Amino acid sequence: MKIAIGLINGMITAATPILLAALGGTLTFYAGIFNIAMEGMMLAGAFFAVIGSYFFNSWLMGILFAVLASLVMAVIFILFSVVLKTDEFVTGIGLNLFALGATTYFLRQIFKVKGAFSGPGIVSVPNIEIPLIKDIPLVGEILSGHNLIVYLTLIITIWVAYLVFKTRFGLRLRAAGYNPTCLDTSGVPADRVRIWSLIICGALCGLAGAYLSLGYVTLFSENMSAGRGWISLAAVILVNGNPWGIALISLLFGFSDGLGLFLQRVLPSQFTSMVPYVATLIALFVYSIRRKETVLS
Amino acid sequence: MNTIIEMQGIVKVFPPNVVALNDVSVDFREGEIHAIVGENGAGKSTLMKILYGMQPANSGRIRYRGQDAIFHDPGEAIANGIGMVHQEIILIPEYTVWQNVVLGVEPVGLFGRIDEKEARRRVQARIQEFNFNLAVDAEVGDISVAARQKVEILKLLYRDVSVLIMDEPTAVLTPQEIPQLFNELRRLRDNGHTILFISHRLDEVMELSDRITVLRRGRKIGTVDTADTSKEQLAQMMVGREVIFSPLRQEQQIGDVVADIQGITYIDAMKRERLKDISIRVRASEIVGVAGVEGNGQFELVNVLMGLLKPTSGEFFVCGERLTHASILDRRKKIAFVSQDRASMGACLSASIMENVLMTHHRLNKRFSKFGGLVLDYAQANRFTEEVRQKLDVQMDSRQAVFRSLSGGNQQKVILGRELSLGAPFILLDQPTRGLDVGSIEYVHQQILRMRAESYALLMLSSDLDELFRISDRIVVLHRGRIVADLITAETSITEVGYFMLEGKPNATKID
Amino acid sequence: MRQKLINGLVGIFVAMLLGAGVMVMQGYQPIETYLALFNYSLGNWYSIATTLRNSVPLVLTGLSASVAFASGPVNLGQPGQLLMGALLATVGGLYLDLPPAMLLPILIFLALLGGALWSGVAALLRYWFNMSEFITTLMLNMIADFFTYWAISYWFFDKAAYSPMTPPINQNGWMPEWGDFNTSVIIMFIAVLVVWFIFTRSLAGYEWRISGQNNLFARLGGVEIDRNYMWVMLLTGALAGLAGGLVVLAGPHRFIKDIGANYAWDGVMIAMVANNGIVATLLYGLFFAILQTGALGMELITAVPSELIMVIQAVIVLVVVAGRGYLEILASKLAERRKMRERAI
Amino acid sequence: APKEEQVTADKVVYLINGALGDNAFYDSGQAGIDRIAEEFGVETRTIECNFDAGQYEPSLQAAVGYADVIFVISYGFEDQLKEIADKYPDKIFVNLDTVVQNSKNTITSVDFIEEESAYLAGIAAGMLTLDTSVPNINPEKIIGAVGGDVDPVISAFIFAYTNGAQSVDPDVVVETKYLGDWEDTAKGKQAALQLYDIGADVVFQIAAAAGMGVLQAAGERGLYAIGVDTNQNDIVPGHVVASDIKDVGLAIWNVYNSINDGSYKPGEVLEYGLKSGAVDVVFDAQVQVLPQAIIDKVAEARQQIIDGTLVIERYVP
Ligand SMILES: Nc1ncnc2c1ncn2[C@@H]1O[C@H](COP(=O)(O)OP(=O)(O)OP(=O)(O)O)[C@@H](O)[C@H]1O
Ligand SMILES: Nc1ncnc2c1ncn2[C@@H]1O[C@H](COP(=O)(O)OP(=O)(O)OP(=O)(O)O)[C@@H](O)[C@H]1O
Ligand SMILES: [Mg+2]
Ligand SMILES: [Mg+2]
Repeated sequence: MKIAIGLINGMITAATPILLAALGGTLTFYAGIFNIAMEGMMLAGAFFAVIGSYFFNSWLMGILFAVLASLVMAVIFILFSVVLKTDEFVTGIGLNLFALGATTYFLRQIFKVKGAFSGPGIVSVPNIEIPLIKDIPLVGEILSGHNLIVYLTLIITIWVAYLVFKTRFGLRLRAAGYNPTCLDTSGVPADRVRIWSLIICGALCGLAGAYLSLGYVTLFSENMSAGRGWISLAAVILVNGNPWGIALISLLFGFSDGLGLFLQRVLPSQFTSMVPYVATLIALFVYSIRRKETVLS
Repeated sequence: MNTIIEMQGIVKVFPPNVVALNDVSVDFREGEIHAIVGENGAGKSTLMKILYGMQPANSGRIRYRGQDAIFHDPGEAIANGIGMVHQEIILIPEYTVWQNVVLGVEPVGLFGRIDEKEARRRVQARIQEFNFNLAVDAEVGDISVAARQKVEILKLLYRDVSVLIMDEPTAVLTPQEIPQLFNELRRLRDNGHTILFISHRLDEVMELSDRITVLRRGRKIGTVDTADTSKEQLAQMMVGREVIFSPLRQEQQIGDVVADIQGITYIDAMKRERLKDISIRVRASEIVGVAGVEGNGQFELVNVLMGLLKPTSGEFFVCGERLTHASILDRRKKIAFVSQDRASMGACLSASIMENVLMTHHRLNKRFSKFGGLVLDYAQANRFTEEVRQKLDVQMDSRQAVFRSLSGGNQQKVILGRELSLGAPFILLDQPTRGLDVGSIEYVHQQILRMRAESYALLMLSSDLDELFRISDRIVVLHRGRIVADLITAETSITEVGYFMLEGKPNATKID
Repeated sequence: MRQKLINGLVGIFVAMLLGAGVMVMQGYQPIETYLALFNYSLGNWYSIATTLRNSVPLVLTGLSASVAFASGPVNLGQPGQLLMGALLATVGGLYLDLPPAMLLPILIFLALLGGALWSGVAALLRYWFNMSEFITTLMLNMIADFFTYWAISYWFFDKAAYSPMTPPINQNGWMPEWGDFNTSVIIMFIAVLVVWFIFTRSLAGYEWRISGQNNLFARLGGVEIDRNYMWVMLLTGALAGLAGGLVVLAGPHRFIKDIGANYAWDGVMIAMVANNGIVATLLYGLFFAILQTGALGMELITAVPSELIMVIQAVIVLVVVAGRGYLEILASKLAERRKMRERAI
Repeated sequence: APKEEQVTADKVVYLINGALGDNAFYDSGQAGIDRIAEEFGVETRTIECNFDAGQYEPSLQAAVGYADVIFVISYGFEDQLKEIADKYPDKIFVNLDTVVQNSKNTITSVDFIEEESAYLAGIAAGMLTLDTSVPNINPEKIIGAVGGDVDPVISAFIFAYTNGAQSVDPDVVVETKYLGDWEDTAKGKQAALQLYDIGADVVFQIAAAAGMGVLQAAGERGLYAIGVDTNQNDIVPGHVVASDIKDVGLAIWNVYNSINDGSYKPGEVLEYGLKSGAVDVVFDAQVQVLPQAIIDKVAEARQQIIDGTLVIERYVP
């Protein structure tokens, strides 16, 4: 039982950063931007979260710094792909490399360490016990006691779904993806909508980064985003941007992450480490088959 | 009447070397229908886009209601009461009518939520006020082209514009839909709207407008009162010379069946029947024209014939060879194909001219490869490009220049040169003159007729009825994926074909 | 051509200027540092030889990415294909006992094969199930990483070793050295030449290039898109595999843990700055090898952390790419101005 | 007066196959390098190869060009090290953590007997999981270990750790998780949480930076962890009960000291076990929850090993 609860909790925690970044990614997806810089935005967020938290002794400042750093990345992206019209793919790759290099470099320069920086000075984002619910057996263990950002993520998922499908911004956002000229001639510059989508995406990726370095663990380690941004992108593409679908895929991925560790009882660890990636391939496979069927039928 | 808009000395340059507008000055009066005419590429759309804030002018000045006004984006123009319906319909097919209409000026409630009920109500109110036949909740992708155009107009009326720019609104309409549109426009003018109307169809302009401005090659030739002019005078102003409509088609003995389309049916992924039992026979030395309102199966027909779509049932033969399920390469041995979309199907804009000319030939003609088809023979390819250039009189800088650098007419010449020299017995032409100017169109028509004279079989889809009537021997009409008429050109009329296009059946009360 | 060259040089210059700015801010000597960098990568024959050898995987994975992107397929699987090529070549070198003249070509072939097999998996997934290679190659990278790790930890593990690695391969399979120069560089240049020829001179290359620019046009022109897609995937996989094989055959002569860790995005990065051009890929590959090799000297002589090179590389990518966009805008602005002047006269 | 035959040794390079920043092994060596720089006033440089095979040989070449003494952690490039050492017999090469012998026999190897300390860590963990008087310890006889990857060194740790624990009670079960990664702290934490969920109450981390996640998991669950390589007992106070240290720095200092005072002999294999002090288990911490009995028991076994009365089985791959 404990193991099952552990797997579920592990799933929720592992899914959170992926989901947050993917929610940002889905906004840019709807706006018609091929944004692969989420990995880098997340990494920058994780690093600056630690900076903010460490130097101001406050997790709030940590989150603020994470979001700001990620926004700086978003602004560079905007400058390149929206203003200079460079290729989005290239820009994204460049930004990811940049984030990796710069965080490693500044980790060494600012904290005089390499690899990882942890210290009692870093204040982590608190976990939240939900009154009442926390006392219910089982349910309490699963629903209560998660990090503040986990609950924020839940709210943000609902918000993004609402934003995309119910609001004025959502209507314009999707229009920017479907037909930017139409939006332009309707009196709303499509580029402006795109810029906003990138800004929100930046903020969410920053939050995802803060969760990595201040929520789940309390430290920064080099390349700590560890490919999560790419998984987020895969999640967005897999479900065509639907926020609920993204939540599902993120959970699936979070689950397979823990499942891999669990399976080490029967398989060599090298194979269990593949589980999340094989799971993504299977998800893609199922999606392709389903799409093929709808096209054929 | 007051002058509402003055445009003075407008210059617009498109790099590298197009002067689209060269010192154009024109004024529009409040409450008039003002037509702007000119050949393709004369600068009509550009002039209006500048007024509408979609493109900046390089120099010049605009005064609107007596004040200097340069709009930086369409939003500003709309806010000031100027709206534009574009040459190509720009709507979002995935959205409903009301969503398309309110996009950009949505009524919102709390937290930015769109007030759907209010939006629908307002759109419905406008629809009733202007007596449009539209359903607010229909998805735009599902409605007819004429209805989409109404959505475009509605979109502007919803924004309370007083100046309405219409860029070639009749291009996509059937002859029967045009009078209805004109009535609506007249009613709007009588309500005090100013309407700027772009066209190069002189009949329409003469019928509808109060005043006419003529542009030619980026310059304004003049503005005239409609009452004081004639079609002939306008034509001369437009083209700068007298237009001689030479007799084109010569009688010729028709040969054996070359292309045989037998009962092709195509049902798409959404289970919609896009083509139903299409049978067309094209003989040697014959041009069969395919008429129809856009979206009635032309796209699917071409794609099925070219192998991009798999027909659900039916057969297709060329010269007795069954091509129904053949690979595209096998088809290309028998079919020459000129597509309507130069940029995506007809050419590779970013490749060199030579590389464009070489396509398909590189596979079908041994001459272009060495060492058992492994290595390209560039010398041969260059020679061939030169042949095409000379034969079709293409204006180009060099064979290695990118295809994009050619003008539209020259691009089409290169494509024709490539396809017609394939020697394939069946030639499929999909809107071969779309986007070309009068001179180029005449040239393309001559080439098509030359192929007819040389005993090729041609199938030509066109939305331009004049074109079909000028060169085809027979006209079949597509309506909702079916062939509703197969008429001998000499024995029918534009009106009759128009009725078939619109209704799918002959008009009960023939007017002829 | 000239515009590209200027673009590249300006990009490199700006990036290095920014790097110098960072150094000054942190109290280092930029000029001395750059001198150390170039001295250690180009200062003497040994350094040049080292730089050339280090350029092999960069150029080959870059070539793989360039050819793939220019032909359409988004093959991001170079890291995985490199590992599989390296593994297969190593296994061949462990078990085959042949004279060098036979063994070397066989090992090189095995390296090509290993990479091609791995990209072939992605190609087949696309062909059969229409699964986008963009995602599958990324996932297959991770899978190859763990798979090869497993193979060298169990199957081919060197019992005498302290960390996962295979035993050394047959000495006959080592790439010969000429003085300081390793012959893997020659294989690399041959590969570049062959790819250049295929890409620009052959019938298939013509079709790939056109399909990469306008797939529909090529299809309608009778090009067999699916077959070409397969070939491109196989060829580009083979190139990455060759990179892996040569790393093993030239260097440690065995598959050691993390052998490909540092080439993860380098190939893609080089293809991006090179705008998928073959010659440009070679040049940028060489240049990035200079930076990476010289980073050591920079750190040794002036104590500037070698991570700075990562930042400089990323900035080069961004500046060159932005420069490309900016130069285009600038060129059309200039043309516009010229035309306006002409008109005025 | 300076002796003629004494090697000049005022430039030292620390050359590692990986990269600093593991908070453990490499970093501990760096600490030794920093110490000799300070105490002896020598110039030192560190070269990190980042596991880049192409960088190994040039790094060695650069190192001999720069320094007189080269401390090297040569996993993965033993072959090149031998070659270079043969080429430059006048340079002092000290290979850390593995035994490498070149044909001219000039390389000095420092071999750590990590089994001895891991065995002690096993005793501590085994006793702790049985002692339910300690807060949150469950009666189940399960302890855990989290390794970065499967490799012989990690296996040696786990082998001796298991033996140590089972010397306390043969029924103690050791559950192991491997991360397949040395950096992903989140994954390290998740692995530890799973171990705690299975019923383990002490987890030994041997996963470099990723192992930080293990320590934080212990803090979050109110359970216990054992650190590795350096003293990590204060990283999560009250939850890291011991650290199995492998003091590469001390070994470096010792060797350099011997070079300095002239007692250095090239080609030796120096075995650093508990006796040397370079390998040990340490308990000193701001907050120590381990009962004194356990600490005493470990001290006793430690003494036996040093005295040679208790011989720890070495791991053979
Ligand atoms: N965005 C653009 N870039 C470059 N050239 C352009 C652009 N838009 C238009 N042109 C060129 O400017 C000229 C005027 O074009 P415009 O679209 O205004 O013509 P038009 O009179 O509307 O023709 P049509 O009847 O075909 O619509 C043409 O030569 C056209 O090719
Ligand atoms: N949309 C466009 N984008 C970029 N360049 C364009 C565009 N339209 C036209 N051009 C360029 O403008 C130049 C003139 O084009 P245009 O089609 O107006 O020529 P034209 O004088 O009408 O010749 P033709 O009669 O052969 O069509 C060509 O060099 C063409 O490449
Ligand atoms: Mg126009
Ligand atoms: Mg033209």
